[in-house]
Amino acid sequence: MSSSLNTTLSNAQTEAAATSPEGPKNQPVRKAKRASGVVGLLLQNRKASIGAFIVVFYVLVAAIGPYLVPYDPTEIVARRHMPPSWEHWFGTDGYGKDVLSQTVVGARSSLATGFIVGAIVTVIGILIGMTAGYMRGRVDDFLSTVINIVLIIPGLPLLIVLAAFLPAGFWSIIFVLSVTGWAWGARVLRSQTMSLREKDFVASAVTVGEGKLRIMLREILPNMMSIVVAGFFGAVNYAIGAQAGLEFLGLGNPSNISWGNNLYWAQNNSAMLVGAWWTLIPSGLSIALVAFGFSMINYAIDEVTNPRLRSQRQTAQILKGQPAKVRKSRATPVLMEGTEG
Amino acid sequence: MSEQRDLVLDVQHLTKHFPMGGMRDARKVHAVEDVTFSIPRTEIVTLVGESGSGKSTTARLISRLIEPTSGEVIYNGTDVLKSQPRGASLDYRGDVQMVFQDPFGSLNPAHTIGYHIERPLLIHKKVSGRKELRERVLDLLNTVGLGPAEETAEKFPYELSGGQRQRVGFARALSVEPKVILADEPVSMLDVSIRVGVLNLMKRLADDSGLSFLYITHDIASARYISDHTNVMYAGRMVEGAPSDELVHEPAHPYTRLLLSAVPNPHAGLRTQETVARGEIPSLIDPPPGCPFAARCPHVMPVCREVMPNAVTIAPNHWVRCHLYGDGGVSPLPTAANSVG
Amino acid sequence: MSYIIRRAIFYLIAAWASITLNFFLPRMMPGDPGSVLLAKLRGQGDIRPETIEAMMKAYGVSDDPLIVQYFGYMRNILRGEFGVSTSWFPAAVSEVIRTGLIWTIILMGTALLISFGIGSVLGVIGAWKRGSWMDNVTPPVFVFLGSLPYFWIAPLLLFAFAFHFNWFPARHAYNTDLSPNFSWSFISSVIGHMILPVISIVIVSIGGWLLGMRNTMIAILSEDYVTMAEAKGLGSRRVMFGYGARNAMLPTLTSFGMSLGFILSGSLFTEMVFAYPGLGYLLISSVRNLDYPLMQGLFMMITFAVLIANFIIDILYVRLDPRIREG
Amino acid sequence: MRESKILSIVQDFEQGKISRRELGKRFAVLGAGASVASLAVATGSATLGARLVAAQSASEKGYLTCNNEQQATYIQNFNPLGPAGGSIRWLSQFGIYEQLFVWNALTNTATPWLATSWGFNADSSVLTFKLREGITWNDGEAFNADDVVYTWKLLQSNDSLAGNGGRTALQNIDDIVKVDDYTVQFLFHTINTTSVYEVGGQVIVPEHIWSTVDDPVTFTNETPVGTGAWMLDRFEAQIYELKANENYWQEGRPYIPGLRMPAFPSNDSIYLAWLNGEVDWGGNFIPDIDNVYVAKDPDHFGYFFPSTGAVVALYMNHEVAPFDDPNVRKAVSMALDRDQIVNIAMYDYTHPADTTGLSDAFDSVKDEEAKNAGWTTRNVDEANRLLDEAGLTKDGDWRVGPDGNKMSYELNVVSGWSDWVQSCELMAGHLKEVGIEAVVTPYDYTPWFERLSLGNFTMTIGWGFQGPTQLNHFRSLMSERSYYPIGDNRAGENWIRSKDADVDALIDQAMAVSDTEEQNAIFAQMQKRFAELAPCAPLFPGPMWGQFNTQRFEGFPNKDDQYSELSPWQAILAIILNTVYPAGSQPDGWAPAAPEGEGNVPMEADPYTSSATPAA
Repeated sequence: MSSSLNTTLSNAQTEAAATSPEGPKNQPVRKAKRASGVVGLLLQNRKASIGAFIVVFYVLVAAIGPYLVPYDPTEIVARRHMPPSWEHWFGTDGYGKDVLSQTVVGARSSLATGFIVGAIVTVIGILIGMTAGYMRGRVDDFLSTVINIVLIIPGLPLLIVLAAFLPAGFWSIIFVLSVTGWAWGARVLRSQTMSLREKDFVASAVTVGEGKLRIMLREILPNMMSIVVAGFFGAVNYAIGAQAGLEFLGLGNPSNISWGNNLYWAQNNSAMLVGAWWTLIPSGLSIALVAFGFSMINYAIDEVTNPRLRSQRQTAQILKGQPAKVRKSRATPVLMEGTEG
Repeated sequence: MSEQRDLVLDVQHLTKHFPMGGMRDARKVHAVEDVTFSIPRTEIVTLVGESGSGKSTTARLISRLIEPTSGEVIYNGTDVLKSQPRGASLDYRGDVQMVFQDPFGSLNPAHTIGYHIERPLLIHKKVSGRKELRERVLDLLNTVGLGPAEETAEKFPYELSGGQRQRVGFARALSVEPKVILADEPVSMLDVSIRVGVLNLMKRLADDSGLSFLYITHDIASARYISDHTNVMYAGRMVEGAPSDELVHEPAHPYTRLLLSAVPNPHAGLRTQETVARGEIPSLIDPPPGCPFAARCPHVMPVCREVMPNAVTIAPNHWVRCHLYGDGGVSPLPTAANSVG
Repeated sequence: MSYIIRRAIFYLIAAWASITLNFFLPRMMPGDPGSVLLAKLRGQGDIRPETIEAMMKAYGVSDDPLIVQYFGYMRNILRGEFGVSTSWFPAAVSEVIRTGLIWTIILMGTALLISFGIGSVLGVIGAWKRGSWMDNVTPPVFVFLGSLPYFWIAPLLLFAFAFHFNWFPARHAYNTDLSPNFSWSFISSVIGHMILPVISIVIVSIGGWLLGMRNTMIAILSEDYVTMAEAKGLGSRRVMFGYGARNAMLPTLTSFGMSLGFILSGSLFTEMVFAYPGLGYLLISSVRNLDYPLMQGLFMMITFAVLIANFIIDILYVRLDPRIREG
Repeated sequence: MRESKILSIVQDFEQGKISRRELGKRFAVLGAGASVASLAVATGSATLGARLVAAQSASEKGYLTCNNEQQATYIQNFNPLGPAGGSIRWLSQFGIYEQLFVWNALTNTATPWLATSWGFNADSSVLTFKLREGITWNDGEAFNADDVVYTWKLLQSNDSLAGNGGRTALQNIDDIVKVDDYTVQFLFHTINTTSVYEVGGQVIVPEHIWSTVDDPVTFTNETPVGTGAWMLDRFEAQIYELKANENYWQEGRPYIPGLRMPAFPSNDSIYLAWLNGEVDWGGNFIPDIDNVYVAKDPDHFGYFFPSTGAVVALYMNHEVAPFDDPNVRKAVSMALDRDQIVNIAMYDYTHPADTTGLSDAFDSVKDEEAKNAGWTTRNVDEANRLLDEAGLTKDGDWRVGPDGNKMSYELNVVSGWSDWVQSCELMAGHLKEVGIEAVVTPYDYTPWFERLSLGNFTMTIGWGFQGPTQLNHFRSLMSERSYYPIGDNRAGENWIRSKDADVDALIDQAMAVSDTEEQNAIFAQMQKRFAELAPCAPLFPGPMWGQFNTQRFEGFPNKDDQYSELSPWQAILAIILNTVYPAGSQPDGWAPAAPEGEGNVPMEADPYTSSATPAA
């Protein structure tokens, strides 16, 4: 579902990298001075701001929320299925636990899963994708076959089958999601590495005697940061959604408080049939909002790093800041940076 | 090989065939075929030819960015291909440096100018301590005319103009105190107005620092301006070699004449080209026997399509590979002829 | 041609890898099929060892060394035999899969076509009218809809429209009082039962198609031949669809091919929520019943479908885009 | 426009104007988009139309809709003897095929069915069944002793046929012999009078059909021939229907023309069907049923959840210290707040268990002293006292176990079994109050069960073992007969590794007497032993789920007329389905189905055994 979205985003990025090698996308975020680059553009991008606002909000909720919630989310504090009230802002669930507390505490597990899986998947993707893209030859043949096989084997059934085999638990889910989720990033990074390694700056690093590892990590990787970051966000999104889905199916550890489990229990207690919508809305909407937040950031990254996708408004904003000339065309306001001279 | 000349680099029968890529595709691209020339110490030798003629590939073969199919690269009397079969040694990398054509692509957009120059210094242990490193970097930047060096070192490539970037390329190449610099069309992407500055820089370095240059260009006029000896390449092969002045004034090969006719000559006024190129540059994929220029040559004879002409010495240090000269098969080898006198 | 052959070799390797994975996965995990069956049988009460042995035999659990089992398994898969389902005993896995296959294909195929169609058209229009009101609003809206967890939004739709308003049937692929035939009442019943599930899928999947199409289209519209077409004074519809969309279809087709294969697995939540008798439901129930042969059979089916769909797309691609033949 | 084309094509086809092949072609011409295009336009009315038609045809046929299996599609398999774990259509057993007698757990009685009377001889070595005369298979063949003997021989010679309980009795049985056309004797090599329930409960298949079957294990028996009230009417992947057997041997019964079994693949789908009033009878766990279901139509919607199911308990491994100490087990049991568990996890559908560990099915035969031992009532102080006494003193919040470590144990549960998971969560809270940490650890069913069988656990929630008599309960939880050491995975019942010589002696006695009174007196002894040793901490007797909807049919057992449980998956469904009648048309002299017969009486075997010849 949301993975198709990531797919298109990543596609666009790969393409952008191929078509505009000298574009601003190759300028990574490194120093404050450069904030006027990608980050600056992102800050000015309304979509990115909305996305970042949502994500930061939930990260804060996950980080400090559990210390502020009024009740222990595992404690039975009232009658079952009480509608929202002053005592229980989000009402109580089918056992009489406080839904607000569950939602807030649930953010922690859901986001933690997302970020951990995102990090693992990104690291695996970087290692395998870059190795394949840089080494070429047999190593690449082997690795890219593996990547493509993992990509083509349907993930969801594999996810469910794997989750069914493993003991239910937080780390099992992390493992399953990491195993099934790394290939997209690896594929995108592989093709990106392949195009970057043809760049003269790589050749020039070779001629001054840089080692392979250092070339990969210090010369090539920094130039793919926007893709890495977008891939990371995509993976976080995938993990949060997939974890919730698996838990909803009862394949997680139901004692763990997370959004997926909240929905699992709501479903188990027939929340819909008794009209207890308040047990369904907070967790479901939270998953949706976080996913929306990350998607919007990625959408904006895509827009910012791929000049073709920039909207007129943003282009105008850039123009206000610095002298540049714009070729007027229907589809693509191309910004030519006047740096020659 | 003439003993009286001190050759830094001697290239013998260098050949590079690229496979076509398909698993079952046995065809090969003959990018460089039997290229032989040498560079005397402190001299500038030019390889001139159209794009696709194999001159950049030749430079990359010498710098060992790619490995040749066959041939010898003799550096200071040793065939480095044999003595370092698993890639160039750090010493060779330090002695043979390369400056790239594209000033935008050859600097890593992720790193500062300072970083670009620091790395070779550190890799080749040319400095001890942070302070000396800093001094050397600034020194080098000043050497190539990139003052104020303090400021430049902190800048990112995108903050420099093309000419400035190319100077960074030279500064980096110089940093390791090389013996030879392979300059691959260092000025072709620069504005005409700043080309001379870079060419003068090269000339000055050759004169003052005892450096040798392989200057690669498609611009025969700049070859004459800067270099002592010029070799002409066409379709992967060398077709003529002569002292630069002589080559311009008395071109022997029809292709060389074609190249010269394309150069605007202020003294000749407006005149129609007498030698009109017909046909296309031949495919380098499994090329047919005979002279590669046969298809375009105004003086083509039946033998040209059947037999590859041998190199014939027509004047001291001036040889040509054409059926119009000599009696074919008895000409001396170009190596002997090519030693610039 | 060599391109096709290379792809074919890749798909063969992928097929082999998934068969192998499918074989070893359950045998590497804590509950191998044999002990699962044993637990299942023991859970039913006091059963004598000879009974258990006989039942294991009936269910096709073998004691042979793994490698022997592996080659036997390969042989069977190539013959299209996936063994006997333990939860549907004595039905063969292939027989069980047959009951669900057609419904999944109908349901998910329809949903895919519709969301692909609508999403692509919206993407084309959005790209054509860059910066317009519509282009600014549709992507975020559909990205948001796409962010909704499917297993969450689908039951809400079901509850609202099938139960509360009672507009649509709540389960099954057709009215149970009808028998499958080519009568209008049956076909309309099938269609009626499809609407709600299809809508639910379309809602969440349209965004991906829209963005993909929009991005590709924007890239295409900046190509010189499009400018040329405009300069020639061709009508904007003609340029938009004849030049822009037509060329933008090509990359989108690849994603379409991928999705085509994923139809079978994507149906999982849909079928569970809407009680639709397809493969997705079978997969869930096989997991819940620990019916390993069925689980493996379904996984194989789905994987092969994905591989075949992609191979077909590869072949089509070569026909449509001659550049690729050079490889 | 397309749908009108479709319509006309379909009409052509229906009127025989075009062949099926032509039909396919014409559809192809319309293109794949046809269904999509017509979807938007046609459905609004079409669905409603189809629904009306559906409602009509269901009411025209007057069939009762019931639900038992959770399936998306059905496979046509009516083999009632098939292997355990297979997929057999519900109603094959008990509906289409019948038993010798029907055990009614609620009334603790055996209703004569295919047999009129039965009983053991004096030394309990021969069990004789007298069969009812005048019964025919629904293909017209007469039912007699040959069928019974054949069925049992079939089970005896096919290890993988599960039957429905009969296999267990076969462990004690030497031979099955036909004495005359309506008398069958079971000759026991091991005395076990409780086997009578397993023998009586086994459904009987016709010899004249099954003797022609190649492999009874994989036989799918698509057109079943049984003695029961129901015959196959229609079979589709999504639904099957049974019609009443017009020549059923219980005259006048059944009162309803047929049954429909639509496939309900998920809890939600069945819930919605209940709320819509589409289902007449079923047994589902519905959370908060008074509000969710009954409140929607209090006049017609009802349920009946007698607490006669096996008792769910907290099990502690007796071979893991300190749970080898009965006092520690009692303390754990006393720490639990069963009222809360029953209220939260079970919606008050049941009540806390007593100290016999037996369900309400045995209420009439419970020993007063045994059932009031008190350790299933919450008493934190006493629990703490017992734990202190056992030397498990507190270090801070937590007690220290005999190994010197904090008392912290996994509390195993099957993942996805939400009522159990919830119970465990609550128990963890209760145990925390007495200084014992229980970490709720869900496992998938297989690994969970594997751990139990191997004895690789400390605490787990689990089901109890119940049968027609109390024997199963004690045999599973207190007897060396079911004991296997830790690491031996044959411990399918006695997970806790418990054994008591006293109980084993009592079991021997109980298995040797066939008089119910006598037997119950012996069981009372065992109950006392259970109350003394507390082998586990019983939580609550399992409710037997059952809901009804009296809009169309009446006569279901309910709180006011408790003639049986309401659960549809037991043998008593034969009673219920022969008792319910269309709403508003109660038959004259209506009463729950109860075929005549003497039931369990002592039967002297000698006159017959001598003349008995083994059946083929």
